[in-house]
Amino acid sequence: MSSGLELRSVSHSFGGTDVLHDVSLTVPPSGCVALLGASGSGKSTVLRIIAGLDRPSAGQVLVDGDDMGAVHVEQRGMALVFQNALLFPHLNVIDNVAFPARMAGQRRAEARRHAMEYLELVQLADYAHRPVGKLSGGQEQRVALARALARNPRILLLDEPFASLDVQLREDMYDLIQNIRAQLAPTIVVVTHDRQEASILADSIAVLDEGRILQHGTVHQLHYEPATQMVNRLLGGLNAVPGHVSGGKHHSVLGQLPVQDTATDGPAFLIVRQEALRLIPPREAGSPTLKGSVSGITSLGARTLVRVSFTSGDPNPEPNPLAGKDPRVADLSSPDLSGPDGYGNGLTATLTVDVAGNPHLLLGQVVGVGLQEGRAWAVQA
Amino acid sequence: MSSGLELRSVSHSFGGTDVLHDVSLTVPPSGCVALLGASGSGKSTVLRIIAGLDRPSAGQVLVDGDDMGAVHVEQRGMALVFQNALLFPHLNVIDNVAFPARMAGQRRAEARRHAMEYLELVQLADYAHRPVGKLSGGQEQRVALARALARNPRILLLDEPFASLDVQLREDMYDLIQNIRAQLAPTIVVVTHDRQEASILADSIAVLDEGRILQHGTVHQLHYEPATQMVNRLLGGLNAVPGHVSGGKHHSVLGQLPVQDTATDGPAFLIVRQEALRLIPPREAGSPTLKGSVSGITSLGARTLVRVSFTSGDPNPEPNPLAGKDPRVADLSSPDLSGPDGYGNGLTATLTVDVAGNPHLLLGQVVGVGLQEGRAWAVQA
Amino acid sequence: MTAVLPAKRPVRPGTRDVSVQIRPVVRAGLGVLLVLWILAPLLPVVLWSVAGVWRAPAVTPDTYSVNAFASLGERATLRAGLASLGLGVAVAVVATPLGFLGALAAQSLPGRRGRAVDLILLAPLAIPPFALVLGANTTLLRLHVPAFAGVVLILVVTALPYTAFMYRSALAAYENQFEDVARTLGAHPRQVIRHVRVPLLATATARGFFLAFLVGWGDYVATLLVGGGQLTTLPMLLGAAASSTGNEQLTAVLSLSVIIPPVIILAAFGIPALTRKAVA
Amino acid sequence: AGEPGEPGEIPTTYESFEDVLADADGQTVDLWMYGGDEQGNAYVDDVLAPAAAEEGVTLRRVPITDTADAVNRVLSERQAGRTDGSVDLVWVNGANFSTGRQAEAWRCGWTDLLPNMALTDQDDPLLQNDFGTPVDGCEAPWHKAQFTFFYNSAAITDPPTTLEGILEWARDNPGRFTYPAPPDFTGSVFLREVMLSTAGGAEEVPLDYSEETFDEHAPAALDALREVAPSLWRGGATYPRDEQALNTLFADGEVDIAMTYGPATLTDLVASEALPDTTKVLTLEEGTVGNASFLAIPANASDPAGAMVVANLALSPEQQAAKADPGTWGQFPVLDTARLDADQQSLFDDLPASPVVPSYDELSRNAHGELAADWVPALDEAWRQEVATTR
Amino acid sequence: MNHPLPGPGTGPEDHQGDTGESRSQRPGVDRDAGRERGLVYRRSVLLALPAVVPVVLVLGVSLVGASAQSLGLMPFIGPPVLSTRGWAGSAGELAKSATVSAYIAAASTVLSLVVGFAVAVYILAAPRMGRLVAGLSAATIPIPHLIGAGAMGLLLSDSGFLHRLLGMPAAFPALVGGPWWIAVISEYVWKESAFVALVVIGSMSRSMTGLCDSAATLGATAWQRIIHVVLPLSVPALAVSALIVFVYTFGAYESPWLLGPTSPEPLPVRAVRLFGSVDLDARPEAMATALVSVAASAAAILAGVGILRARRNVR
Ligand SMILES: Nc1ncnc2c1ncn2[C@@H]1O[C@H](COP(=O)(O)OP(=O)(O)OP(=O)(O)O)[C@@H](O)[C@H]1O
Ligand SMILES: Nc1ncnc2c1ncn2[C@@H]1O[C@H](COP(=O)(O)OP(=O)(O)OP(=O)(O)O)[C@@H](O)[C@H]1O
Ligand SMILES: [Mg+2]
Ligand SMILES: [Mg+2]
Repeated sequence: MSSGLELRSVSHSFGGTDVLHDVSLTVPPSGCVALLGASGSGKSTVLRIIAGLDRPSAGQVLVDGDDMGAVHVEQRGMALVFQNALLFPHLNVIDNVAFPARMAGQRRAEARRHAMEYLELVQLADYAHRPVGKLSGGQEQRVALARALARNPRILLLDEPFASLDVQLREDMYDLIQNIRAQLAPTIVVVTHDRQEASILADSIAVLDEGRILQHGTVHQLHYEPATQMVNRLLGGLNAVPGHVSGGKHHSVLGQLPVQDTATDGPAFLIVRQEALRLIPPREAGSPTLKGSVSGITSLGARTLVRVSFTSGDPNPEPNPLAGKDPRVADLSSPDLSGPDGYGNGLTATLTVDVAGNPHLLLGQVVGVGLQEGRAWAVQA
Repeated sequence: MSSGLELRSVSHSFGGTDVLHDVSLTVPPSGCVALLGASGSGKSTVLRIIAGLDRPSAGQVLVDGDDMGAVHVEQRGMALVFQNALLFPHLNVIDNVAFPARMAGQRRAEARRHAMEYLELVQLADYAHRPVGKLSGGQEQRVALARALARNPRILLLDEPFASLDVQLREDMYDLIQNIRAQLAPTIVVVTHDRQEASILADSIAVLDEGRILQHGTVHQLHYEPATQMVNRLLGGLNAVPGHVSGGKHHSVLGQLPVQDTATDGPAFLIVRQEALRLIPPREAGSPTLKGSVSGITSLGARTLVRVSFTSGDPNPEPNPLAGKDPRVADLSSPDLSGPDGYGNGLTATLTVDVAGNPHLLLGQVVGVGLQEGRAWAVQA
Repeated sequence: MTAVLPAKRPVRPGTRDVSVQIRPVVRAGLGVLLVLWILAPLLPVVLWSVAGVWRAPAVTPDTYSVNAFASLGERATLRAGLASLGLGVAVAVVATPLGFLGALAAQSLPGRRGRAVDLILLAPLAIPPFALVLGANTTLLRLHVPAFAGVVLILVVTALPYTAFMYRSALAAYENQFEDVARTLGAHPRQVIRHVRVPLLATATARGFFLAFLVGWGDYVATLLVGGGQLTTLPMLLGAAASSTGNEQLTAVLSLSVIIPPVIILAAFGIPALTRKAVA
Repeated sequence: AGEPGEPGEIPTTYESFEDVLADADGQTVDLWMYGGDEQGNAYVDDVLAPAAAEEGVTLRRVPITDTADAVNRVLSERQAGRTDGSVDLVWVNGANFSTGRQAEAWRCGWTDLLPNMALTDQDDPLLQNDFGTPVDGCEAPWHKAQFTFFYNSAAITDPPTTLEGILEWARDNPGRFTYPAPPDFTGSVFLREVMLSTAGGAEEVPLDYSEETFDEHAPAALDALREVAPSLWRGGATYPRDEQALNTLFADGEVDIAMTYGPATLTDLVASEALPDTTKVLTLEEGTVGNASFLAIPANASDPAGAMVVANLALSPEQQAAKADPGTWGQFPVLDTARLDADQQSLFDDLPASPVVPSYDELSRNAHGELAADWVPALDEAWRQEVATTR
Repeated sequence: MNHPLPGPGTGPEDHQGDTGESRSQRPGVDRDAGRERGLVYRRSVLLALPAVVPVVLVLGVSLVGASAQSLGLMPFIGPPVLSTRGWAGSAGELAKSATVSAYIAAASTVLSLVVGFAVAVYILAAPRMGRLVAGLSAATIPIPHLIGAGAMGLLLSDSGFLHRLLGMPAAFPALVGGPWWIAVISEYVWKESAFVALVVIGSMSRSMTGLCDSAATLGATAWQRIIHVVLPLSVPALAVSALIVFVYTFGAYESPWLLGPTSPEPLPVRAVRLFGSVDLDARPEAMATALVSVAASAAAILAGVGILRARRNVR
C-alpha cells in the first residue's frame, strides 16, 4: 500500500528563475515528512514535482527505487491536496469526492456511497449536495482533503491542508490523518507553516529555504539542534545570541556556555529556545539564574513572551546562572567577548522567555532567567 | 481617519439557510477585533456584510453611527483582504497594488510609486513586475494585503490574511499591522483561526459559532473566563472537567474547587487551561499537587502536551492539591460527585498539561499536577 | 454581482448619497432602452405577419389576417423546415468537434505555427460566402460530391471560425489546474477530457454548436448554388417570397418560421447555457 | 434531375415525340423558376404539375430569386463536365437566354418535336427572337408580356400619355417618380424605353448592338435621365433596388407612377390590396416594348425528355387558357387564336376580364420588339457610370 | 533520464506551457526535452488537421478558382486567355468600393463592440432585467442577416414603421439608402452586438464576480469596475469578436444590398452584381472584386491575430 519516496538532486526553474536547487529528500514507506519553509521557498513546487505535474529541470523522483520520470501523473498512485482547494466547479460536493472512484471505473452510485464515507470523515456529510461555490474556505479545504483521501493513495501530498481550519477541527483532522496512517499507512509529505502541526503529524521535518533543503531531521532535532539560524527562525526559535565558539564554548554577552561537540570554532549564534527558558524570581535561592531586565512583554493569550535584556556589565552574582540539570552549562560570570573577529562583542543581548499565563511583570523590572532543561546549541553565524 | 463600527442584530441567510443570527458587534474607532470561529461559522460572511458586498437580511451596519445601508461598497472607505487573494489577473503585481490609487484618480506613475512603498512593506518589492499568476500562495496573500493597505482605509477587514505565511514572515506582518495601527489607526476586523495571532493583533476577540456571537471580550477573558465550553475549545483550551456547581464550588473527580461568583448552580464544566497547569515531581515537597498517571504524551516540538488521568478513588495525600497561590482553591480530598442530576459522576477525568521541551515521562507514570496561577472557571454544561 | 445591487433600505431623510438612489433608476432606464433596441426591428415583422393590408401612414395594419400562417402547415413548407433542421444539425455536428480540435491545437502550438492555425481557422470569414461557393462549386461538381455533402462541407468551413473561437475564448479562461487535480486523482488523459475538460467547456460547446447550427439552418447561398435545387430549405422559400411585391405577410411569416424554432431550442435548454459565464 | 450519369455522356437526341414520351415516363423534371410570384407558384404546383403527372412526369419546382442563379448553375455544371445536370427546365428569356446561348448551354432544335408548337404563329417576331437572340428551337414559348406603366388615379387625375410626358410630369412633381436601379430587369427596360423615346421612336434604333449606334443614341437618353434625376424620389440620390421596392414605394404613396414587365400580376396585387385599388394602367401612345418568355432545357439536363413533355404540355390550349385566367395567373398566352379550333378558342373567350389590366390587344397596341441583348449591359453600365454616381 | 511522456489527448498545458526553454542544465535533459517538445508538437499538429484540412482545401480550391476566373483563365465560354482586365479595368471603382466597405465595417465593428459590451455588462449587473435582456439578445442571434436587414428596412425606410410612428414628418432622414449607410450599420450593430455580448459573457470566468467585489472594496465605483476590471478581462473576447464582426461586415452582401444606396457600391454588392451580370465578360471583374474583399479581410485577420497573440504573450 505504501511506498518509499525519494527525491534525488531535484532542481527546477521557471523560465530562467531557479526555484529549487539540488533538493534531495527521502521519505521511508509509511513515513510522514513535513515540509516547512518561508513563503515562496518552493514547497508547493516540490509537491508538484513529486506528483508529476511539473517536470524537474534536473534530478529524479523515485518511488520504491523506481524512477517516476516516465510514469504519468495519474499512474503514480499519489493524491495531492492543493493549496487552493481547486474543487471542480461543475460537480457538487459529493461528486467531487466521488471523482477518483469514478475515474477508477466505479459506477456512480457506488462511487457516491464511497464518497459519503469520506465526507463523514471530514464532517461534511450534510453538505454532500451543495454546489461547491457555496462553501466556506475551510469547508472547501476539507472537501479537497476528502477527495484526495478517497483516491486511497500510496503517497499523499498535502499543501497546507489545514490552513483555514479552526483549532478544534484541525485537531479532528490530525486525528483523521493519524487514523489514516494507522489503517492505510500511506507515505505522506505535508507542507505546513505551523511547526506544531508539523510536530504532531510528521515523523520528521524538512526545512526548505530559497529552494534548498536546509535540514531534515526529527522534530526534536529541528527545535533544539537547528542546523542554521534560518532553521531556528522558521521553527519559531526567537533566541539567537551572537558570539563566537572557541574551545567547545560559546562566548557572548551571556558568558561562556559549553555547546555541542560538533560546533566549529568561529562566529556563532547561541540558540536557546524560548520554551526552554524560565523566569525565576531573583530572590529564589538555590536556582542559578542570569539576571536581566524586562524589555518587552507580548501576550499570546494563554502564554506570554517576555523579552529580557542583558548587558555584559551586569552584575552576575551567582555562578552558572543558566546551569540547570544540564552538566554542560558552564560559568557565565566572566564572558569573553573578544572573539578573534570581534564578532559577538555586542554589549547587550536579549532573550525571549515563553511563560504561561500573564507573569505580571513591569518593563524594566529585574528578573532572573533559568534554562529549564539546560540546552545550548551553537550554529555558525 | 478611523471610525467606529457597529453591527446591530445582523442576520443573513443564503437562499433559505440561515448563516448569521442576530449578530451584534461593536468595534471602537482605531480598535482591532479578531473574529474567531469554527469553519463555516459565518466569519467571512460577516466581513462581506460589513464591506457591503452582501446585504444582510436583517439588521444594520453602522459606521460612526451612520447606517451604511444605502452606501455603496466603494464609498464605505473600507478595504477587505479576501480569504483567497483575488488578485486581478490582467494586472501585474505592482499594478494590482496601485489599483486603489488609480481608482482614486491618481496618475499611473504616481500610483505606482505609492504602490512600491506598500510592496516594500510586505517584502515583495522584487516581485513588482511579476504577473500575478506566477506567485506562490503566500506571496499572493501579501500582495492582497499590500493592495488593501494601499487603499488607506478607515476600516480594514482581513480574512485570514496570514494563513499561508511562515512564522517569520507572519511576525513581520504582525509588526507591519502594528505599525499601520500606530500610524494610521484604522479600525480593524481580522478573521483568524490562530488565537496567538488574535492575541497579538487584536484588542478583543469575538467568537462566532454557527452564526451567533458566543462571546466578545479581551484576550485574557476569552482564555481564562470563556463563556462556554465551545469558546474554550475554539481558543484551544483542552481541559473541561465535567461536574456540577453548587454553592460557589465545582464538584468533580478532581474534588471541590471554588469558582467564580457568577457561576450558577447546576451541571458545569470546570475549565482549566493547559498552560496554567504544571507537572510537579511527586516527591517535591511543599508544593500542593493532585496526583494522577500519565495517559498520553503529544510532542508539539518545543512543547509537549501531557495528558494526566485522575480517578476519583485515587489517594490524594496532600490537601488542596490544586491550590497554588490562589486562595480560591479548595479542598479536593473528598470530591462530591453526587450532583443532583448525576452529572459529573464520571469516575475519571483527564487534564492536559502543556510543558516546555520534552518531559521524559513514561505512560502510566504517576505525576503531580499543580495549577500555576491558580485559576478555575466553571461554565454551564 | 452583489456589488451593484440597489440599496434596499431607504435612506433616512437628510443623509448623503442621493446619487446612489438614482442609479437603479438609470439602470432600469438602460434596461428598457436595451429591450427596445433589441425588439424594435422585430416589431414590424411581427405586425406584418398578421397584417392584411398595411399602407403608410398607418402605424398599425389597416386590416389583419392570419392567412399566411396557413402556408406553414403545407407539406412543402414542413419539408423545407425538416431540410433546414437536418442541414443545421449536420453542420453543427461536424463543425463543433472540429472547432474544438482546431482551438486546442492553436492554443498549444507555439509561436508562428499557432498563429498559422489561428489564421487558417479564421480565414473562411475573409471569403464572402458567394465567392467561397462559386470558387468551390465547380470542383465539387467535378468530384461528384453529392449535393448534401457538398453543402455541408462548405457550411462546415463557414461555421468553423465560430466554433473554433468559442472554444478559443473559453480555453483562455480555462483553469488548467483543474486538469492537474484530476490527474493527481487518477484520471488518465482521456478521462480528463471526458470528465473535466468537456464539462468545463460545456458552455462553449453549447454556444459553438448553436452558432454552427444557425449557419446551416439559415443558409441560402450555399444551399442554392451547391445544393443545386436538390435541397429546398426554409431560407430558399423565404428568399423567393421576399423577392416580390405583395408578399410581405408571407415573407414575415416565413421569417418568423426561420427565427422561432432556434429561439425555442434556445429557450428550452439554451438560454442559461448561452448566457452563463464561462465555467472555468 | 435523376441518377448521376457518367461524365462526357452524349445527350440523347430524339427523332419523334413518341420517343420522347417513352423516355419521359417516370422522369422527374426540375423546373427552376423565379419563386417570388405566388400565383405563378400556385399555377405550377396546382395546375401544371398534376397535368404532368398524368403523363407520367413528376414536375418539381425549384424556387429561385433570380433566373441568373439557374443559368449560373448550368454553366458551373458544364464547366465541371457534368452531363447529369440538376436543372431540367428553366423559365427564361432575354439576357439570361442569350448568356446561355453564348455558352452553348441550351439544348437546341427540340421545339419542333412538340406537337403543340403547331398552335403558335411561327412568324411571330416575339417568338422568333428573344431580345434579338434567335430562338432556334432552343426554348419553347410560354407566355407573353408587355412593359406597362401604372399610376395612382387618386393622386393623378390627368396622367401623361407618352414617355416624354412621364419624364415631364416627374420634373413637375418632384419626388413623386422613380424607377428601379438597373441592372434590375424592370429598370433596364425603362432605360431602353427612354432611349427609344429620346431617339424619336422605336424604329430609329436598330435592334442589333454596335458601338456606333450606342454612341449615337445612348447619350441623349442618359442626358434626359440625368436631367430628370434631381426631381426623382430622394432627389435621385438613390433608386429603389428592384421592381418590388418600387412597388412598395407606390403602395405607401411615396411615388405615384410605377412600372412592370409583368402586368399580369397587377390584377392580383390590387385584389389582395397590396396595391391601392385606385391603381390604373397607363398606356402610352407610342406603345411599349413587349416580349415573350420561354421554357429552356439545358444541354446537360438529366431528364430532357420529361422536360420536353412539360414544355409541350405548357403550350396546350388548356394550360395556356388556365394560366391566362387572372384569378390563376393572368399571363398572356402565346398561342395563335387563328390556329385553334372552336372549342379551344372558347376556352379563352370564357376567361373573365381583369378589372385592372386591359386586354393584351390593347396593351400591345403599337408595341415594339426588344433590342438585342447586348444593349442591356452596355446601357446599364453607362447608366451606373453617368447617372447613378453623379449625385 | 526519462521525462514523462504526455499521454494522448491532453494538451501540453499540463506542463506549464514553458516546455523546453528553461531546461538546459544537463545535456541529456535538453535532448529529452527536445524530443518531447517534438512529440507535443506533432500531437498538436495532428489535432489541428481535421479542422485545418477541410478549410485549406475548400479555401484553396475557391481562391484558386476565383483567381483563375479573375484572370480569365476559367471562362464559361471560349478558350482561356490570360488577361488582367478584370483587375486593371476598374481599379478606381475597386478602390472606391473598398473604401465604402471599410467604412461600413469599421463603423459597425466599433458600435457593435460598444453596444455588445454594454449589453454584457448589463446582463452581469442587473439580476432580473438582465436575464430578460440576455434572453432577448440571445434570441436575435438565430436571425439570419437577410431577415434582419428586411426587418431593419421595414423599421427605418421612408414611410417605414419608425417614420409612421413619428407621424410621417417630412424631415425624416434618409436612413435606408441614405448617404451614411445608417440602416445598414444599424442592422449590423443590432445583430452583431448580440454576438459580441454572447462571446464576452462566455469568456468571463467565474472569478469575475469575486474580482468585482474585490475592486469595489478597493474603492472602485461601478463605472470604474467596468472600465478597469470587466473591460480588461474582456479584451481578448472583444478583440476576437471585433475581428469576426469586422471581417463579416466587410464581406457580407445582404444588408448593403437591401438597405444601401444604389451608389457607391460596397465590394460584395459590386461583386455579386457583376457576377450575376448577363454579360459573361463581367465575371473576371466580379472575381477580382471578390478577391479584393478577401485580401482586405485576410489582412485584417492577419493583423488581428498577430496583435492578439502578442498581447497574450505579454500577459
Ligand atoms: N454562496 C453561498 N450559498 C449558500 N451558503 C453559503 C454560501 N457561502 C457560504 N455559505 C455557507 O455559509 C456558512 C458561512 O460561510 P462563511 O464563508 O461565512 O464561513 P467562515 O466562517 O468564513 O468559514 P471558513 O473559516 O471555513 O472560511 C457556511 O456554512 C457556508 O457553507
Ligand atoms: N508559474 C510560475 N512562474 C514563475 N515563478 C513561479 C511560478 N510559480 C511559482 N513561482 C515562484 O517560485 C517560487 C516558489 O513557489 P512555490 O509556490 O513553490 O512556493 P511555496 O514555498 O509554496 O510558497 P507559499 O508558502 O507562499 O505557498 C516563488 O518565488 C514563486 O514566486
Ligand atoms: Mg505554496
Ligand atoms: Mg471564510
